[in-house]
Amino acid sequence: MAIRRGRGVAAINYPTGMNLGGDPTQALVHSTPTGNFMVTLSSVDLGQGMKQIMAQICAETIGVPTDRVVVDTADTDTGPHCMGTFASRGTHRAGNAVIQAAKEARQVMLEVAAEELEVNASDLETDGQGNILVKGAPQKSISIFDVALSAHFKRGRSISGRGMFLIPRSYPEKETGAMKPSTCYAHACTVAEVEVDDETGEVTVLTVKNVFEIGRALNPKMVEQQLVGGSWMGISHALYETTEPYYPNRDHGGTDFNQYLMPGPGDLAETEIIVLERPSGDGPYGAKGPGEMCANPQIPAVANAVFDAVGVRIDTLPITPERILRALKAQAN
Amino acid sequence: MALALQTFTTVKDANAALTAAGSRYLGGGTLVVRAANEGDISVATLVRATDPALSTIALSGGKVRIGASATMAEIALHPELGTLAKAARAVGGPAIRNMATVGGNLFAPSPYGDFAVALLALDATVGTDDGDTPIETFLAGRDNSRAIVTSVSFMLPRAGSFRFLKVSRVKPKGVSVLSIAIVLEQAGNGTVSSARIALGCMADRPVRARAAENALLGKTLDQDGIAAALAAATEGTAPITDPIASAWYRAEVLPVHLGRLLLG
Amino acid sequence: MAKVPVQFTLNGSEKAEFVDGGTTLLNALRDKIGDTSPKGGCHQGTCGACSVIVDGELRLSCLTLAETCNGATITTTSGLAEGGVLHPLQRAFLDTFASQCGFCTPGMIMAAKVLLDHTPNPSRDEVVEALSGNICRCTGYEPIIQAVLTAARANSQNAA
Amino acid sequence: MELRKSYFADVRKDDLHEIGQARPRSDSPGHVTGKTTFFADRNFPGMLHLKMVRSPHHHARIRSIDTSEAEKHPGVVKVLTAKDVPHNVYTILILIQIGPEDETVLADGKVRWKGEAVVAVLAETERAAQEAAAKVKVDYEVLPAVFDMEEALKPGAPIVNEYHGQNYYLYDSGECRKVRFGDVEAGFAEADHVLEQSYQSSPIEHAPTETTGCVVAPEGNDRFTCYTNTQAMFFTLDNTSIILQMPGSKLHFVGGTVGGGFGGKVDVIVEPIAILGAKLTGRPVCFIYSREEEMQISSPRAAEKVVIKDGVMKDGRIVARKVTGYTDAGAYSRHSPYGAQKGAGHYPGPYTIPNVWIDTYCVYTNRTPSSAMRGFGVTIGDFALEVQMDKLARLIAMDPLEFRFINAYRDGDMKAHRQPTEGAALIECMQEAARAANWPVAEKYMAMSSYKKGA
Repeated sequence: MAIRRGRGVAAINYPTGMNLGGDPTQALVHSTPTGNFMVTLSSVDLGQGMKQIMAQICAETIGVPTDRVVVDTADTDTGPHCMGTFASRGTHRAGNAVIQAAKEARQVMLEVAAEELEVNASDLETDGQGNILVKGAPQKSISIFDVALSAHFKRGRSISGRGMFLIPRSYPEKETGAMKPSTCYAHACTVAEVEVDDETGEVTVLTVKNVFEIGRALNPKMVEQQLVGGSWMGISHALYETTEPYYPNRDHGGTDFNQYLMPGPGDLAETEIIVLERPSGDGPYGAKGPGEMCANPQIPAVANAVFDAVGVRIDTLPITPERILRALKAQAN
Repeated sequence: MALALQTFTTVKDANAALTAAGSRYLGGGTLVVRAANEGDISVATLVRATDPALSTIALSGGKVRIGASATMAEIALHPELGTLAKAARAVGGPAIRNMATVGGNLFAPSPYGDFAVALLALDATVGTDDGDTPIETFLAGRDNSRAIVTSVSFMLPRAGSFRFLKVSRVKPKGVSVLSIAIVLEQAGNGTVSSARIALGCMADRPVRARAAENALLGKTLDQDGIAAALAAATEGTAPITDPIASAWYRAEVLPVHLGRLLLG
Repeated sequence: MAKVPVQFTLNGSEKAEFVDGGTTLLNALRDKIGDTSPKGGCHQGTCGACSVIVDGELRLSCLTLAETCNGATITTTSGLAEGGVLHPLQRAFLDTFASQCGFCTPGMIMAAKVLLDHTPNPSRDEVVEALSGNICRCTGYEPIIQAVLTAARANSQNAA
Repeated sequence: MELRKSYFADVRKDDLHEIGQARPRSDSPGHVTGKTTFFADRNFPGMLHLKMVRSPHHHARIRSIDTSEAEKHPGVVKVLTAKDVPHNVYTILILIQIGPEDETVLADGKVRWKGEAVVAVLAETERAAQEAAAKVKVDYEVLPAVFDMEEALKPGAPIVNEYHGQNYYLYDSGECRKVRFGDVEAGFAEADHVLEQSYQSSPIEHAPTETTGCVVAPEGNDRFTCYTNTQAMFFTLDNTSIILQMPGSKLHFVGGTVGGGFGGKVDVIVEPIAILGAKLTGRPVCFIYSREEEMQISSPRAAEKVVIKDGVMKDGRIVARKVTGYTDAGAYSRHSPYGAQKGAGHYPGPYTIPNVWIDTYCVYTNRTPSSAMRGFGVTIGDFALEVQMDKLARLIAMDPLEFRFINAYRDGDMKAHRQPTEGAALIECMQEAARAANWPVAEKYMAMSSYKKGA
């Protein structure tokens, strides 16, 4: 028996959004009487953490700590329209809508503060801790708590804002295919190292080194969640997953988690994640969509590593032990 | 017809209840409750027996008797059954092992039933109220078996004479590509004096690899000595095709894994 | 339809209900008793999201009939925090960002709790083995393994 | 994870307070205490369970459906067939004017894939619904089925979906979405080597731990609240409104907390029929996919076939790339016409190639209808492209990573679909990967930049 080692590389880019159908999302932001902020959406959190990220985006824009923002989603009676959570668009589209809504609310907040402090709103800034200060004279300040109370009970102002982010529909040109299918692009490069058992066709992914460029890591720990989980899913797609293991025979499709194969906790590759940030011009604080592309480069990187190890090309996914073994036997003949 | 559970203290009463149409014996629940959950409406009445003897593990004079309701976890943790721990731990994850019983494992269709593979290599005897049956006979007739299995009994193999391997795609808890259990005795000169090899997933239920067993007799456990056994490993098998692996793949890699287990 | 009584201790309180015959513990907990922390991810015993602790043992509540738990002591993830203070495992899951969608989390925490109850300082392999019956599709498992190891370290530091 | 701040520091201000901070997730305390409310954690008194009778055939004509025994079964409250659905033939992308309507909520006269919904049974208990479903009698005449995209595209192949009339989606550009850039044949003629290779993929299940489903409660004011794990609230609401011919004002969708989606919960499958059941019975209804349904009935990622023909020079420049992509939609469109054309916009990958020809087809077969999944329209293309890149590099005896540097797109480069490249960072990702993996790359490549002078 021989365990043979190989490594492979792959580099990819990934589009954000789905401009081929028109791509809108809206957000509403308002303050409560005591200066907390509600973000109202109909966007869906699938587990990637949209609620938390929208809170951080709103907090950054208004100039308050994140724990003073509450995100209310997704209820069609209260939340304005969102196209949906797919196409790596959630953070990008909803984030931009939240920024716009939060800016409008912030402006009202500063106007009320300006009235209270008897200065111009343009002379005010937030300290990020819940206070509004006069630029250059920070001793002259008012808390956002007091500003909100004033707005509600004294000045009769609604500290609120509306946000709408729409990427207009792009219609592909019939003959040339000229189109604008998406907005910004995220990037990745993965180097995978594998061992292949040349008697059984079994593949062990030893290491994956992933470099992702995602515009801006809005919350680095949450980005890490996505990227680590995505890298695992990419390896899973490369080596394990299929609903039709013997296609064109459609029998024997897995119907449970025993039969539908995915790497278990004992199959994990040593995973390294490196993140680069080239802020996108149109993303919220420069963010691009990292959620989908992070599961892509591992697939070809593993495929190329398998070839590097044993010299057979498996051009059909998934790269199962059976496909490798058949190819090795064909190669030997 | 709604689902119902009937509980009896004695196996005799439970056996009587099992004569009713739509009744199924409830062991650990990993097979029969799953079937009911998945919409198998042929399951109507679940029957169980709570006789404590069903859960007893007893050893005397080298002979082991395991009550059919003993779980994989109990076997894996039993201080005197250390040789079998690996086979017991091959079944499911921790929660499944706390539920899955020895009796149930005898009925688990391939690719399940890894512990039954071990029992087959151990040449166990399956006990019911009707008496004892050799495991190979029992497995062959299990589809028509109605009497509740009460126990399995076997001679505890000498340390080092029992070998077990489960091959799975997913680790540490995947369903079997195949499993192999071997009870093997060697003479003073190292040659094989007796061998029982049982295989999982090489048919719809555990089977013996008799040709390979015979080919090992009198041979030493080295590359040349086992060559004939490996060549004969798939003789008499009819491997299953399922989402885990095809029959072709199982047949291809059986000799590889058998060889590694024999030499390892 | 015939109803049968079930009675057990759940997270320290006595529970008694009538359920349909053959009702699983999972459905009894969720639909009758109102503890929705165990999740129904498969009802086949293949995902572990429904894991609960019955008399100190990890069990799949989807394959356990409620009637067979009469008199038992049952712990679920909703009962782990005491007086509003999170269990060290819950704390560790937060600190290591070990949840994404959160659907598998209660079951993972149950599996991890049983491990740490018996093996306070587990090796990585022991953690992997303990979690092996629980499926997570979001995290790639590593953060969950780290959460359990972190909780174990926190426990041993508290004990020291 | 490491953030490498040295890259692009000149175009990035790191002066933010909340952004860039690893704040704890607000939803995690709910997750770890089991208190997060997923849709199925809502339980209403008197809730009915919906079970679907499904086609056992890949392709068949329905001669008759007899639900009389099922209706009499104890515990059954309602049995629904196609005639009960106000607007039974629909397609979800009609909301963005991608038609025609081509799918039935409940099969009417024909089934086109194994597992297709035919009859819905609503009963007091899951068990009663399962038992009654077994009593529904459907008389089928089995028809020839086609499972292979190239077979389906051949003349004389069985027509999978009559609403299209042919086994491919008809774009305004014809049988496929096309991208034409430069002169690909001239590129092949000039190339030192031409390599044509074919790649394929299997359908993949999203396999979220929480299965697709919804719980519907009639509100007593002619409105219906639908607790759902859809990935797109108004998309589902608006499609439901069309299917049920019910004003959107009658519908209230609550969701946003989902146990994993990965693209698998963007089909509008469970909500319309469950709301219809609630409307016709006046009772709360739950319709939750079993794990088996999630694995084999819910839309998978499409199977794809990608044929790539490249012309490459000895010096490493790719001078022509022709890609033909086939997306297997299965029996119905769902999101696949979009995915196929998204692929057209993605090829030829992150490389600057002067001559490009792309055709992407959305093909109908009698396989399980496919739909979106993480990386929709791109993942399999990237697999094919990047394996092809490896083969090309080896063909000209060049290091695979250096070969990519030579062809990598940079700011200002024109893409095949005629958008100038902006914000490129492929080169920097490859440089950092080379460092991390100790992959030797010539200094001139390590000195490259995605920025272009004057760009």
